[in-house]
Amino acid sequence: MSSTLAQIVEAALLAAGGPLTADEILALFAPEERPERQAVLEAVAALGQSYAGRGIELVEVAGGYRVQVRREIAPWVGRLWEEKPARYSRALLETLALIAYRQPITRGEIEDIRGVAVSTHIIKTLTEREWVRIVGHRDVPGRPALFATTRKFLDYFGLRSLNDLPTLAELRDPEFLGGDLELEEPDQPSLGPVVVSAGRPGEGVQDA
Amino acid sequence: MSSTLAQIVEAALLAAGGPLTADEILALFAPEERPERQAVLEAVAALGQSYAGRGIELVEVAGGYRVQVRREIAPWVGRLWEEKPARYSRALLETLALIAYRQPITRGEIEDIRGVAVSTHIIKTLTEREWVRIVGHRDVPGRPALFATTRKFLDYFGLRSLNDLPTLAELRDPEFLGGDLELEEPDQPSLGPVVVSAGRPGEGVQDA
Amino acid sequence: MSAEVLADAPALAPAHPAQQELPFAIVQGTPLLALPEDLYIPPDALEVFLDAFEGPLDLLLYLIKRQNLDILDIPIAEITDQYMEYVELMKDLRLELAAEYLVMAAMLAEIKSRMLLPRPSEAPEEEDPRAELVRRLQEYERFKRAAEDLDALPRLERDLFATQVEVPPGHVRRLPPEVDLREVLLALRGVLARADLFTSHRVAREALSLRERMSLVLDRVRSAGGFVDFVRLFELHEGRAGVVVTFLALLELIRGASLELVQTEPFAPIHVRLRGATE
Repeated sequence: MSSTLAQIVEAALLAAGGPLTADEILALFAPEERPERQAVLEAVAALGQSYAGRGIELVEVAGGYRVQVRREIAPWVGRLWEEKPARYSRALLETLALIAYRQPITRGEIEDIRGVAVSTHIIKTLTEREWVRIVGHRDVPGRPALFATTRKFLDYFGLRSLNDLPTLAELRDPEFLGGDLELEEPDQPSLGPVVVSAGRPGEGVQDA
Repeated sequence: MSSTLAQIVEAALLAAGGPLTADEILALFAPEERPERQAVLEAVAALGQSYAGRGIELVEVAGGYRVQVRREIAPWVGRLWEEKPARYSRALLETLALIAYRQPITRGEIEDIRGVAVSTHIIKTLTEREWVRIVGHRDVPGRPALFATTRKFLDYFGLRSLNDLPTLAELRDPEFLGGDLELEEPDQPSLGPVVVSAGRPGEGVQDA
Repeated sequence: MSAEVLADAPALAPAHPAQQELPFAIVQGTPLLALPEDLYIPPDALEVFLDAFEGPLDLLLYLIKRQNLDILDIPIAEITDQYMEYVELMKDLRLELAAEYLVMAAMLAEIKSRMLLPRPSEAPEEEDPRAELVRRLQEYERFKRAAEDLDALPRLERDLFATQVEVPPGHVRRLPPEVDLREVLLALRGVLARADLFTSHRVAREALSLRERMSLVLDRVRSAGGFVDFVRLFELHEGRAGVVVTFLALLELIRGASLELVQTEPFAPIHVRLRGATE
């Protein structure tokens, strides 16, 4: 058991993507198998010692314990992300547009309209960029969060208010955004409407 | 230096959040300090060995080397995230399997084998997850899109290449036919030449 | 990289579990494997039943496996009759039956009639009328299996989790992608084309200012601790139009179960409160 505890503690800290408190680690165990708090603390301490001389280290921060890349090693590892930023997916842009036009809106409502699940990653990206935030909760089972756009969203896109966005009627006008739209999305050939009409001419037209 | 190399390799693999190739690891070093490729491979190998008995493991997938939580430990670690992992419908999995084993394949061909229409929703989910993409069009009327799986698909399912897919069941030879049925995996149906679109070179179909 | 290095790689999951008959209903804990003939089936239930199949081939496979028949030597008359029973039942109940089921019914009927024709012995090379169906069933079955195998593979987010150790700040310059408003609008147009939700009679421009106001009001109530005096939500300098928009936003939020109005006694001040607020 003690080796399993050590394994779980390490795996959780490495995969969490952020700090974990002792309580959060304890919460990973079902009540009947839950170790003593002291045992968890000892496992964390042992883990920290085992990282001596390695590229990573265990630190205690306000939010709990965190494994991070050692400062001396960070310059190399940081280069992992230096490359040109990727483009946002169509799914993300659709989600953003729906939040802008239908706010305050729950994730479930976005999914209903889009017809596919909205990944947590998308919500996270939009909130991290501070374009979107939670403004409340709907008081229905599950109390889903209500998302709305932010001041930063308006600023980024040069809008004074949401009223500066084109109306849906304008948007529907094929002339409105200019001629051939598909040419504008060279990086996303596989996400475009082409996919939908593949093999079944006529059937996917509603997606175009 | 050698200890630093090991530190950088480990920290990079732990921080990357996804697989890294040997080339990507080499690219972390400035030209004048860049180690030999062989040294990187040895560092990776040593790292993998050092994870024996730990909660994590080093695996090789299509996209390179990845450090991941061991499957036995995953049930605990999975509790870090509130939401349950997505479950995929049979229709989606069957469509994905057909694309994986029969690529490049058109939607019409998938429908022929499954005996039912493939919903747009499924194709959309598969492309949004970036498991599947269009690699060209078949040069027949309607120019149906040809779908193939991506490296992300292999990475997600922990495969190094399509050869790692579970073996497809054999077709049995019916007695009443005495060899009229094909026993062999039929070659690509000759429905016309494949036109590979100038999509994204380099990111093409994985070599099986 | 040799395979030994990765000796810790997870073993592939064992092959799919033994093929089991698929119960289409569970009644008081007992799986029901066949439709009792005299049973009245509410249309809803049959719809669920139908949903359990991925199409006519899947239904046929089910009928074959249910009786432990060899797929290579299907008693076509029997299977056709059973298949037709399902189709007729579904038709009787006016369920929306995918066209593929009817196409298959026609194909089965045709095979059945060809099987009845005497086959001249001098033409042994003539194909068995069932050959095409058997080929299709086998082909479908192998991919049905392949899908199960695929599902059984350990995969990210369910069985495996990639590590994501953080890098101390200052060393990563992760530039977020630039986005053009046009791209966002194009994406929305795509959604618009797919969803008819927007085809309501609401005037879009008004709806948008209303939507914006809804977010503002919600935020106001929230930052005021979840409880605010009703009248304080209105900005009189906005004039009549502004007050109306705020009022409509408030009504929408109440309707959407986000806010509620509270009045402790008649003629007491009205307050607006976040519903179920325990954050």
